[in-house]
Amino acid sequence: MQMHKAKRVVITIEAVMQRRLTEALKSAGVTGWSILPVMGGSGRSGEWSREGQVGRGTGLVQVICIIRPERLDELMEAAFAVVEKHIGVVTVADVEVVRAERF
Amino acid sequence: MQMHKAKRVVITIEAVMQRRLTEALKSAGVTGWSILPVMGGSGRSGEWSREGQVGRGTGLVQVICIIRPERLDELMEAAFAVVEKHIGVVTVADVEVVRAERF
Amino acid sequence: MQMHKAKRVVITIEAVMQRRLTEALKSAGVTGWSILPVMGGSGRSGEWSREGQVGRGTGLVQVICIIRPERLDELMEAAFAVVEKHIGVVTVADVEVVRAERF
Amino acid sequence: MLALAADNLLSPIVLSFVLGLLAALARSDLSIPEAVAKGMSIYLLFAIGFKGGVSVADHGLDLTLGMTLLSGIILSFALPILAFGMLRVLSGMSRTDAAAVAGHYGSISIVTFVAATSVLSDAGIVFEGYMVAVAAAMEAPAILSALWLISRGQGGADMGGDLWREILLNGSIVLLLGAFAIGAITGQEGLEKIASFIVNPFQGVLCLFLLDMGLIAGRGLREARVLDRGAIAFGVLMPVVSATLGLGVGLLLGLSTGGVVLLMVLSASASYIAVPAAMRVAVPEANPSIYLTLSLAITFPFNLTLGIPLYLSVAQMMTGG
Amino acid sequence: MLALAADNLLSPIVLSFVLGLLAALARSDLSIPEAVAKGMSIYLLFAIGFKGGVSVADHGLDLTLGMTLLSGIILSFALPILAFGMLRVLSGMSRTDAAAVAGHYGSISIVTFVAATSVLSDAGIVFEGYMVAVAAAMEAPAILSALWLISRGQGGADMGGDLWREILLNGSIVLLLGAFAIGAITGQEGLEKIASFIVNPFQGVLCLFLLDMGLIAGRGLREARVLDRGAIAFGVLMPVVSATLGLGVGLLLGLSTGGVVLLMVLSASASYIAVPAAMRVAVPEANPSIYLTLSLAITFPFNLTLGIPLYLSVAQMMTGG
Amino acid sequence: MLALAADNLLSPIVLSFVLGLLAALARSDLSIPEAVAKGMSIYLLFAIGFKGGVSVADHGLDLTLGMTLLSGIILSFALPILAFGMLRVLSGMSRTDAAAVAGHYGSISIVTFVAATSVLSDAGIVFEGYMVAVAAAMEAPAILSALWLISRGQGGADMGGDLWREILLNGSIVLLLGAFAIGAITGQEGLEKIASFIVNPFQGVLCLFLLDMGLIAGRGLREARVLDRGAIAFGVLMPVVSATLGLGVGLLLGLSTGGVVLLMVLSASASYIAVPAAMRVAVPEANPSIYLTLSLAITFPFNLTLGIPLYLSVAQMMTGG
Ligand SMILES: Nc1ncnc2c1ncn2[C@@H]1O[C@H](COP(=O)(O)O)[C@@H](O)[C@H]1O
Ligand SMILES: Nc1ncnc2c1ncn2[C@@H]1O[C@H](COP(=O)(O)O)[C@@H](O)[C@H]1O
Ligand SMILES: Nc1ncnc2c1ncn2[C@@H]1O[C@H](COP(=O)(O)O)[C@@H](O)[C@H]1O
Ligand code: NA
Ligand code: NA
Ligand code: NA
Repeated sequence: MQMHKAKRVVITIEAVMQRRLTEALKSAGVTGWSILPVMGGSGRSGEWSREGQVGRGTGLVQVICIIRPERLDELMEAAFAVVEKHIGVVTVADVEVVRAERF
Repeated sequence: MQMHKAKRVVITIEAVMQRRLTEALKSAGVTGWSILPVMGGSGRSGEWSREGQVGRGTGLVQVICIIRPERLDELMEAAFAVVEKHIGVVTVADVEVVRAERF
Repeated sequence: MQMHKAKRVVITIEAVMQRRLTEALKSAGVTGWSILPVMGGSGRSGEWSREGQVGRGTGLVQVICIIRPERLDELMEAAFAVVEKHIGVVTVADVEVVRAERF
Repeated sequence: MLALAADNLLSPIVLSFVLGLLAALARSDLSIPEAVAKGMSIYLLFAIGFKGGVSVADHGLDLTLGMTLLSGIILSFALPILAFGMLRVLSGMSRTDAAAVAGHYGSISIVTFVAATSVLSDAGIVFEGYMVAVAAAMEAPAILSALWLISRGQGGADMGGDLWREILLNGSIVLLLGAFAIGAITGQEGLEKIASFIVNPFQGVLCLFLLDMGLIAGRGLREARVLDRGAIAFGVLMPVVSATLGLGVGLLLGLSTGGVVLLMVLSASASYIAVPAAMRVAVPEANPSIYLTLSLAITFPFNLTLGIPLYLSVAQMMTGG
Repeated sequence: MLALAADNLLSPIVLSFVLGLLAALARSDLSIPEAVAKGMSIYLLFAIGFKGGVSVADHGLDLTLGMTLLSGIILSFALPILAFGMLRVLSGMSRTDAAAVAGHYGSISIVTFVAATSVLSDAGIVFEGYMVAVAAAMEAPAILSALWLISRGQGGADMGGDLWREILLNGSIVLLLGAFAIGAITGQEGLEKIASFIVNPFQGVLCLFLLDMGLIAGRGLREARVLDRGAIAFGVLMPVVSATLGLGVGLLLGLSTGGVVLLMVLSASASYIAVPAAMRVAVPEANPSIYLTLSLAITFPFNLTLGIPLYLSVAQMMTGG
Repeated sequence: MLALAADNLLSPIVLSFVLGLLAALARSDLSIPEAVAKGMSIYLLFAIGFKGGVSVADHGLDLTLGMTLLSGIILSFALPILAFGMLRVLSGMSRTDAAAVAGHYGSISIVTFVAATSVLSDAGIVFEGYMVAVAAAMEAPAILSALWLISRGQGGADMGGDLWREILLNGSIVLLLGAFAIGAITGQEGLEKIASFIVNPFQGVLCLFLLDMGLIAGRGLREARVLDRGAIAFGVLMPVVSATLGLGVGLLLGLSTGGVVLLMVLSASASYIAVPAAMRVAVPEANPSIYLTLSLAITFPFNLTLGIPLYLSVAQMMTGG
């Protein structure tokens, strides 16, 4: 099967910042992403869990973008502007995709 | 620790197609997968979120398969037959695993 | 944007073992991880789903660690000690991160 | 009629829906967790099915039951053809989209049905308990019609034999009919045991559920630009046309006033659970935004606010009830 | 007895279970979200614990309380040994699997207990409020016995000191005993404040919870091929044997008819929450499909449908109550 | 006063909170799913808002309504300045952290308010229905004050225009005011339809919700080492000081005894939903552990157990009610 190179960007970010991040992605011309829930975790600011939480102040989500390599820089700049001052982890990995025209 | 090469295939697909996909994977001899929930996302067909949804018509899941490199083609063909006409993103990445005999 | 190499370790493990695993990671000096829910899956021990489940005896979670390459071995040993006898899949992949000082 | 409409518009359930709608349009972050929404829908299906069954146990099987079931099935088969025709005239959407939409309007929306029963109860109007079974029977046939409409065009819909099992055994049909059977078996005695769960808090749960429906409809309305004017007109006209058909059939069957109202409501309402899921599987090329927006953001609000009181007054006029 | 069994089989709670079972066997997609299932189990534990505590506050501490607690603990320790012996004779499963299964049968299933209290209430039979505490006390000892059985074989079970804290402080024990304590402290006055939450809707919630249990048991039955015939026979025989032991102990203790029934039910029921989790941690090599399927898909349905009315009639016969 | 405190401490709702607290401190795995916790909070907001609205429909709009709303808003603006001053004196935390904490104490905790209304109902003390609207009005102004305090220091808080929409339209405000409006529109007639949902089971749901709050507070207490002694003292002193201010304002306004108590409780309570979310967005450099732990693990338990009965007896003394 014909495969094409792409980048998989995973942005782990506070739930309260999700809308701001996706707006920034949109402005940078990114049109596709998926959001995964994160149940809990640990970092420099301690351990947390979503169990029994009512507010949106605690907790992260993962925003995942599959993107063509040449569009990566734009995305990263847009994302980083939002994530910069905030808790958040951004990773980029190489992947291969099938329908390249979609990204 | 002795590590072995493997492929990590992530198939993001509509929840209504999940059973059809896993059946196809089974027929192709794939025996291991995990399913992650997807909370929301955006693509060419617009933005969506599972919040407050009752029906199964909206929403995606991620089916993740770790598989030996030599079995990738079979898996991809089986998966693609299901995903083809449907909304869905398929990515393949290189990973290393410990207990290779399990895949 | 300046990127740095890192490893992304994904440990898919039974929910009952989650606390034991994160304690082991802590002891090995790992300070950052995120936990994703897994809704269902299939493996040598059959198919499962969290739907309607009350107990903690069924079901997996994914523990994800982003870590500097040089710290990988420690992490893997700590993780493997916990996972060894248990159901669980461990994968390692190369990623790039932005704020390397955080890992 | 006007008083009835005003009464309905100012009921807690409709106002809860409106609250949700406004909150979503104002982009508030108010939301109900998916699990809670599903839990409430399970509760409503169980309660409405059980009460229908108890009512059948109480009053015995009406002779018209079989006929009503059959008529419901025929309506469900026939309405999509009508809807398809109207859509081809009114709207510029593709054949496939039109057929997919048509399928939704032949099938039914159980929450519209539930809201109608609650209006009837408030007004002290009785209805045939087996209407719940009619509701279940009307869910699926429309899907067949939609697929037939599509296969007449270029495309062939992908109908694995599996899809039929899925549609006929989908969770809401099974729960509704199962609870109906349990109610019919345990009767008044069974009802007494669980009445303070399924009867007393019912309207309150319905409020919160409609709040959620309002939130979803509101989010849908924000996407309403996928609909051309013709489609929007269809979303309001079609229920009135269908209800008229339902009225005729109900009168022919000799149903009680309440029964006629419910058959009108079933005809007028559009599916937003079973049919969308089936369409995603069988007709992935149809645009889900179109059928979901029409069903949830146009027709559902119309039926809930204006349709139900309208159907009720017309039915009262025609049956003299 | 037959009338009682029929009555039980045709109650809303048993029929709800059957509905779930059939839906799962027919591969319907009906399902209850995990969060809702957990929510209902929290509700049931809180309600049953609270009511037990109030009953103790009302009637004072029975002199037999201490003796009953002790007997329950001994039963929980002893039953696994018996179960292990039976399994080694009846089934070909491995020592480790047999020991793990045995642990489940020494412990208890709280939903079976709840269903039994609901049958007793319907029949107007009172029981000692502290039986709730006995239920909590019987959860854990069986785990020790199972681990001892395993360590006698080749393997050593992995018993971090942590595991004990986890078992003794597992959510359901803490909630059950905590609610019991709150009920005992606040008594009738506290109950009045929350009765319309924990008393009135109780049976209805139990119906939906049993619907969910039916769905899970049905999914389990589809995997029942992991069980040989001997194992299946064990799943039906063991509860009867355990109930007989429970009966003897209950009569010796001089419990009321209701109390005897509940001690029989506790003895007869098999854990499906606390013990499986402990076994996954301590004995990962035991096959969870075996013990979960036996407990959930064989013994639980048996107790719910036939066991409870059987135990009740025998207890009535023996106590003359 | 002592009797009142004891009565309160031994009520099911406080004991449920204590149970959760102890379970979390003992590291039990007892937990309530996020979706269920959110579902309960939606229920409580809807019920308390609705009942407030009905009460306004019943008694008409009090002349003091406007004045009370205004006073509430002023209190919410002013309390953070006071809190900030106290924190700078008592604790060594950074200016930014102190300002963020201060914002929480100007705003309100709706569950503390709900618990207080439930204590008032038990004691048969009436209160102005519009206090619910006052609660909603007091949520947001404090955030402005906190951001102003921060911007006076080095940092500039990041106030996208979006943030204001988010704060003013956050889910709990919208639901509370929306349900209030629905209650006011439908009045006693609307209440009758859903009373067995929003009135009868209310205290029971509150128990389970407080169990969850106890679990979260307990987990927070385990992190309490982020707080220095001064901060902990602040967490107990501040509510008493605020309540005193609230008392003064309430007396000046001529509120009923119940109304005075609720204004004291609103002043004394600290936000744990709206303000933390706003602070995460606008002041990410402030440490969330500090403000969440103070609000949830120190001030909330204090108000729930000792504060409410204290405020009630003082208010009774001062109003002679
Ligand atoms: N190295 C890491 N790997 C995976 N997730 C992380 C890592 N570091 C932080 N996180 C996630 O990001 C959250 C905030 O991290 P921090 O800002 O370090 O407190 C944590 O609670 C984790 O959920
Ligand atoms: N580039 C992408 N990266 C991640 N997820 C995507 C991407 N494109 C699409 N998706 C997901 O797939 C869904 C359907 O995509 P589409 O078919 O483009 O509407 C979206 O709503 C996303 O959840
Ligand atoms: N190859 C795989 N890829 C992804 N997930 C897997 C794989 N193998 C096993 N799993 C997950 O691990 C669980 C236990 O696997 P097993 O021990 O093989 O029964 C499965 O139910 C899956 O959720
Ligand atoms: Na219809
Ligand atoms: Na037992
Ligand atoms: Na305050």
